[in-house]
Amino acid sequence: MSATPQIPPISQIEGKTIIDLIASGKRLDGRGLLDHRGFDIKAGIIEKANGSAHVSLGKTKVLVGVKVEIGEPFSDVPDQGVLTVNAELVPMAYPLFEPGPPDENSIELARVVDRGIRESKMVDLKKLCIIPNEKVFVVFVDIYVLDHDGNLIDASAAAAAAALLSARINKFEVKDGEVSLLPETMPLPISNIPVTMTFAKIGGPIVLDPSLEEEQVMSSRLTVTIDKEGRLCALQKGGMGYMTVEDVKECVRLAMEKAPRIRGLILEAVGYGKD
Amino acid sequence: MSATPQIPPISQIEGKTIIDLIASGKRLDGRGLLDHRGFDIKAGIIEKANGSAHVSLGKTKVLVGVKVEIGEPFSDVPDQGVLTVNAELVPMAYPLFEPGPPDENSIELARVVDRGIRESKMVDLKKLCIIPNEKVFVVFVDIYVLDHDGNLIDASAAAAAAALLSARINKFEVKDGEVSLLPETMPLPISNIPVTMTFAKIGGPIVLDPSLEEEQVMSSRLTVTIDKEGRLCALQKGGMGYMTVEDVKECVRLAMEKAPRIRGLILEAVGYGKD
Amino acid sequence: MSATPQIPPISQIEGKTIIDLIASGKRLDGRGLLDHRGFDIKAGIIEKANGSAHVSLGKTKVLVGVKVEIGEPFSDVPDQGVLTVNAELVPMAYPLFEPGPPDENSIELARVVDRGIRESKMVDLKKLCIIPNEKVFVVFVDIYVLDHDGNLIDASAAAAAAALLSARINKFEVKDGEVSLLPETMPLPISNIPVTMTFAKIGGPIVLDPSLEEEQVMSSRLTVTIDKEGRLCALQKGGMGYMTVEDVKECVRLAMEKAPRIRGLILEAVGYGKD
Amino acid sequence: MPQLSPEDLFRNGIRVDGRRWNELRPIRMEVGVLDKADGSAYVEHGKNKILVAVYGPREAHPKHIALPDRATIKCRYHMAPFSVEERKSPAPSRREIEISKVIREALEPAILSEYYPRTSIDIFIEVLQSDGGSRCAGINGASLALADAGIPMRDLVAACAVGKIAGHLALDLSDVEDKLGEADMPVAYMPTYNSVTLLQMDGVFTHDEFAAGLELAVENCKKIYQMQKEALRRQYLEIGSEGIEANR
Amino acid sequence: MPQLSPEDLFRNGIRVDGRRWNELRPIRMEVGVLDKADGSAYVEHGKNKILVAVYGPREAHPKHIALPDRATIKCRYHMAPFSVEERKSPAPSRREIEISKVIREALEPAILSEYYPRTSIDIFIEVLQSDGGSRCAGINGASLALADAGIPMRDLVAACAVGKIAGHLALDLSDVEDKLGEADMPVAYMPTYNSVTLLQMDGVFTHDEFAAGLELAVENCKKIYQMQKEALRRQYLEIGSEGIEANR
Amino acid sequence: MPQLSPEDLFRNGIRVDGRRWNELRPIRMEVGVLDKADGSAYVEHGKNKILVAVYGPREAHPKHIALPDRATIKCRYHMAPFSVEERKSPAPSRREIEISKVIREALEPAILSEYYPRTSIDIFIEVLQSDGGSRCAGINGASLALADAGIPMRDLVAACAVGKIAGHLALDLSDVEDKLGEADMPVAYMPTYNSVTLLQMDGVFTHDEFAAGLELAVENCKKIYQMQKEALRRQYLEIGSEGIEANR
Repeated sequence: MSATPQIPPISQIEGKTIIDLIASGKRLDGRGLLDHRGFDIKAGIIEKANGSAHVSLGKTKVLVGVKVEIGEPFSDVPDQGVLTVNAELVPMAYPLFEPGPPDENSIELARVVDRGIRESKMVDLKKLCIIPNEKVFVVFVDIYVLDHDGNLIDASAAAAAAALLSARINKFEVKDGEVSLLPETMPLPISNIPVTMTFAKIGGPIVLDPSLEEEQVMSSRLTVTIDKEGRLCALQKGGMGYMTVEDVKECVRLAMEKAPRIRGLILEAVGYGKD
Repeated sequence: MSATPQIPPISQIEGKTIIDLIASGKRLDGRGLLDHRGFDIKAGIIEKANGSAHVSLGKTKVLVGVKVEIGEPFSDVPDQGVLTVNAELVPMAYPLFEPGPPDENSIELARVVDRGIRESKMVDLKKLCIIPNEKVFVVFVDIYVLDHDGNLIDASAAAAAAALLSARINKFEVKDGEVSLLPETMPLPISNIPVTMTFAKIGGPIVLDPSLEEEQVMSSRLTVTIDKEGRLCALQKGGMGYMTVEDVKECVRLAMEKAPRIRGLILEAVGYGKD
Repeated sequence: MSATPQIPPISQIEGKTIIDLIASGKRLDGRGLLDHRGFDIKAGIIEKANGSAHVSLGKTKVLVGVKVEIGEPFSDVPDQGVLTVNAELVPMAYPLFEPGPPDENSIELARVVDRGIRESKMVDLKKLCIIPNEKVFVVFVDIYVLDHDGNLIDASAAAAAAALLSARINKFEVKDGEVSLLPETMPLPISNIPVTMTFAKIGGPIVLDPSLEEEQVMSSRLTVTIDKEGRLCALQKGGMGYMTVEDVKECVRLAMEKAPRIRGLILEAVGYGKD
Repeated sequence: MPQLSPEDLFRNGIRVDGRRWNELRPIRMEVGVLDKADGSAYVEHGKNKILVAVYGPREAHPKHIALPDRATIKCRYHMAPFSVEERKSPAPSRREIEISKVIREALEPAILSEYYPRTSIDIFIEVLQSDGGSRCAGINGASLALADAGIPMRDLVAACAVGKIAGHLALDLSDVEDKLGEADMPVAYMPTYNSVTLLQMDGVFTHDEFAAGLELAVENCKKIYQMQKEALRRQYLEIGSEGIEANR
Repeated sequence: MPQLSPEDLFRNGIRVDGRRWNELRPIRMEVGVLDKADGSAYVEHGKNKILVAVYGPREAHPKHIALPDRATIKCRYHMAPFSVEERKSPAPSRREIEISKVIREALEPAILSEYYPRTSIDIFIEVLQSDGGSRCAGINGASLALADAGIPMRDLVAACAVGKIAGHLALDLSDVEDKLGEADMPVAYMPTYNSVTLLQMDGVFTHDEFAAGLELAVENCKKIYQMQKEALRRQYLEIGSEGIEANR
Repeated sequence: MPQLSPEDLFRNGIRVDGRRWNELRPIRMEVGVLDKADGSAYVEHGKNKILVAVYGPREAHPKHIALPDRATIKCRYHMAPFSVEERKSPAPSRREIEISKVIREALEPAILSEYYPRTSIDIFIEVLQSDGGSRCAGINGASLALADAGIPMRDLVAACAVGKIAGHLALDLSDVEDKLGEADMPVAYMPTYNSVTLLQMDGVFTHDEFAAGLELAVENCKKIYQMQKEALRRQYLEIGSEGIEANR
């Protein structure tokens, strides 16, 4: 059952400083209100995974591994592969994270990243069908948060996209209903690249890519996912406060404007298209 | 592991009042010692379930939904359908109920209701076999307690009986080992209707259908289930005290005497027999 | 997650007595430093199990039951039976044991016993294959600790060995891919008998078979398993302190020296070889 | 069951259940329906049947969740096993856990939780039957149950969803429409603040579809808000109702 | 295994194990069998092999279960994985959870728990081998283990079951009899109070069968009660035994 | 994948990855790699990639684990789902639970936990990629992370394993070697005390193999110890480093 979180200790003075600075259009780390922190994306670092990527977003660090196995389709879509996104907020990453089964925060994180991938049709699940009703590729996207300095959603979404873009699976043959994997590999069937951006309302203004300190004083956040055609494909409001209708519209407009640059960073990191 | 429950707060004065009243043959709500509170039974209120019923017993409210799916038989009875009863004491119903997996109270509730249905052979499980060893109908009876004002067993048992009586399942065809469901429906194969009555020992006397306050001062309770031939088909003593051998005999005698009226109420509510 | 245990209450005075005694080559119960407590092994006491044994080691009591069922092999060893060892530290055995899923202590106990059986190849798993890839015998070894007075590992390992030696399974026939069990029984295919000995470092000296009080003051323990050829087949250091390299070598040497006597006790208890 | 295509859902501007694109399903609200709860409400929204109970402010349990400066809001959105086509296991699904969180966050801004430090206000939403839009209906019921429990609030929260079917914007999707539709966007709204307290979306919206959809959702949240007030008025007619009415 | 029919269980008045309809299986009771527990007992009842340990009165754990005016009684009925035909998973089943509760409620009336407020008295029943009637045998052992732990009691609780096989009333069903029989009714009884502390039943009994069955159960509980006292006497012969003997 | 035999792993004294019998895999150690943790380290050991974070001394949580006379050491060895060939479920396996315990016990003797009574020192080992020997690599990283957190220590703990392949003793088995090999013995060692803090073994060793293997392990633990000190020196070059260097 969901409960109001214990807000971790941030001094009132520090909180007021952040809010006052933002009211005057500035941020503690010198960024403009609508700037991302530095985005560093490295793909292909876990050799045992089919795909992987490590993203640093400022001091936030997320590792995503993609494993592809052969399994059964869901009975309502027997001709499609399966995609599943899971997130772990391992206790290494933050003093208040605890070991144990996923809590509401890791579940929300996984589901928001999942929606961006699924609704943009990033992975063409139909092409992951091997034998309808029987065997399909199952794609596991595992988000592993290593260092939490705010805005886990955007770092995780970018890492998931880069990991999927970098993933390679074995080619296969089906003979007499038996699947055999071939030594050659191929990329996953990718048909879109979603970009996810999170805005926070702190006092009156809206800021992009909130840091941990900013998350501790924000009243609410809005996550916006934009597909490569510039359309909206996922939204998620979070936090204990509200946004005005105008705030919401502005966030969506800004996300549409800024998505191509981030998509470019991801594509560059994975060297996609060279295949 | 079972532990003596924390008895919820009832003032000593109120407790004494209840006990004294009962000693003089009266009850707080004006009932006679062997009267039920008002029984209101409504069947068929959850359209998405195969069967359903809502029972109010005084201020106690229970909803039972019946879902019927196709599944596998148990290996020791390969030619019988499966019946499973589950109860949830959702936290909505009472300040001390907590979310989480079933505790000993909800498990006991489900198992006592289950025994009444199973031992009376209410549902003819043999007729729920589709293909022996392979496919049978699985009947899920889910008890949902919405408002707890005492005697959950009798309210749940009546709701379960009404829900099963009201349930309809699809007719089916088997061709070449394949099952296909037809659009027409039929009732479940019903061959008995158990009636469950719970007595509480409060001070010396026995009362029928204890309210919540009465449960808080009772020394023990006895639940008696009677089938339509007037035979005993389940017993369950509960509570931290004892009953004399004479108490037990008297409860069984009373239950046999009073069962037909309650069975009539259930049948009337579901309009059974009009089919 | 593993945490430094709460050491159960042993008075400082008692602890010092134990340590001082051992420093002078003596023990509270009069044993020599390298003596076992009395070992009492009784096999075949649970008729419903395929094999069973009860071991008393001083006041420590362990019961092991072996059940053999037909199941599926692991996909990486499709022509071998399955062996699985599980341990329960039931709350009956010790004031600080709690009901619930296995904790790190019961998991370690089970895994150390498992390693001794598995690495010595006590049970010839290849001979437990019925139909490769499909059906094999699955051997469940369940360790049940009834009274905890120290050195659960050695008592459990001896009981597991005796239970496996005493176990009988049905002979079987395979016809047209169908398995049928015959009324005659046969022993499990046994090809070795591991013996497990645990040493504790208390102050400077090493003692064999620590009692509960000794475990409460030991700095570390070393468990050594020896197969019937006198070779080492499992080691496990435990406890919050260390052992010198010389301590370790001495324990291994001693275990090799003393293993045959314990193996003799086990064989005698089960009357192995008379079959 | 015959397979429907998205186009079947919207023929000549009329939807399968006879509604136009901008019509809500029938809504019924009842307040104070349970005995033990401090506040309760029952909402039927199309075929959704949802019961909400509120307990509190009461002692926070377990104690460590208590907050020094405000009440802890606890929220559970839970589906009965028989509420959906295929029986649902009683254990909370990932979907239910996420929805419990976003509903809590949709209600937090409306509750004057600073009035009751160190206590807990517990909201239990039980979906007895689900037919698309149950989180919105749950929020509508929860606002009523909170008011019924006498919890002081800044405003009532009203919620509804807007989606897209076969390329058309459509208000308040039912389950079959949601499954075959291209997008769904639930919105919770506090009229007094012209503010959004829940916003989720999946599917694909162009910028213009989004903007029009948001307007449509807000407009209909306002209608639902009037129904909520009406439901409270019916319940409290005789008592006179100040607290909540102060926000009109 | 050849299939038995119910009729095979009762031929010429003799049951498969040679007993008559009103005979108990052989019973063996031993007190004080464990070192660490405060009290313990071992019971063999037919092929049932049951070990019971009692700890307490001791500090209640976790603390919030402590009661201001009496000891909290905790009870766990648990089956070893190897105790039944098909290996049982160690996790507690719904059956074990229910039986733990009814056994606790069967023992509560006998324990003078008001002597030890804020403490806990913990009863652990381990079924090492099960063969029908294990809850009754567990109660018989638990009474002995409580007495062995020095817990003051109003009376010992004795228990046995009565069932019906092929239309005949039969005492103390074994597992095979229970599975093929038509009814089973376990009864726990305190002779000094002529009172029933556990009563369950499943199957079908006419009124007369029930009445006769209850008499038969009570009569045999009294026999078991004598065996319990005998077992305690053997254990405490040298010490002299007042407390428990006061109830004779 | 072509099936390897044990003999393939050791041809002409050379192992599949080109090493000789007594060679370690390449090892890389980095200290202070995380922002939020009080101390951290990253270790690559062959294809093992392991991240370790240390928090503490901090308030023990939950409180009842606090000890009156020393810090509670908590340790979690955990594998990422993508760290192994077949995706691992995130729930802790029995293997991970056992390894968490033996790693904690390998580190306890080195930590001066008596300096911080009633607190907790928490060690989180995350295996991002596993290739045989991850518990040893985890211990090596944990020692560094503890030092990086400024936890006072008696010594650094260094660890490596010795195994047997096709009858030959072999240092530091990789995953494929471990699976086809005949024995594996991980050893953790504190050079200053010439003492073993972790010792496990499975497989079969004669007495002489064991004795030679233990020597080989100790010798290579000493080499790893030098690498650990070098890694700390690189990190703290500018600051000067007393505490940990006192042990040289």
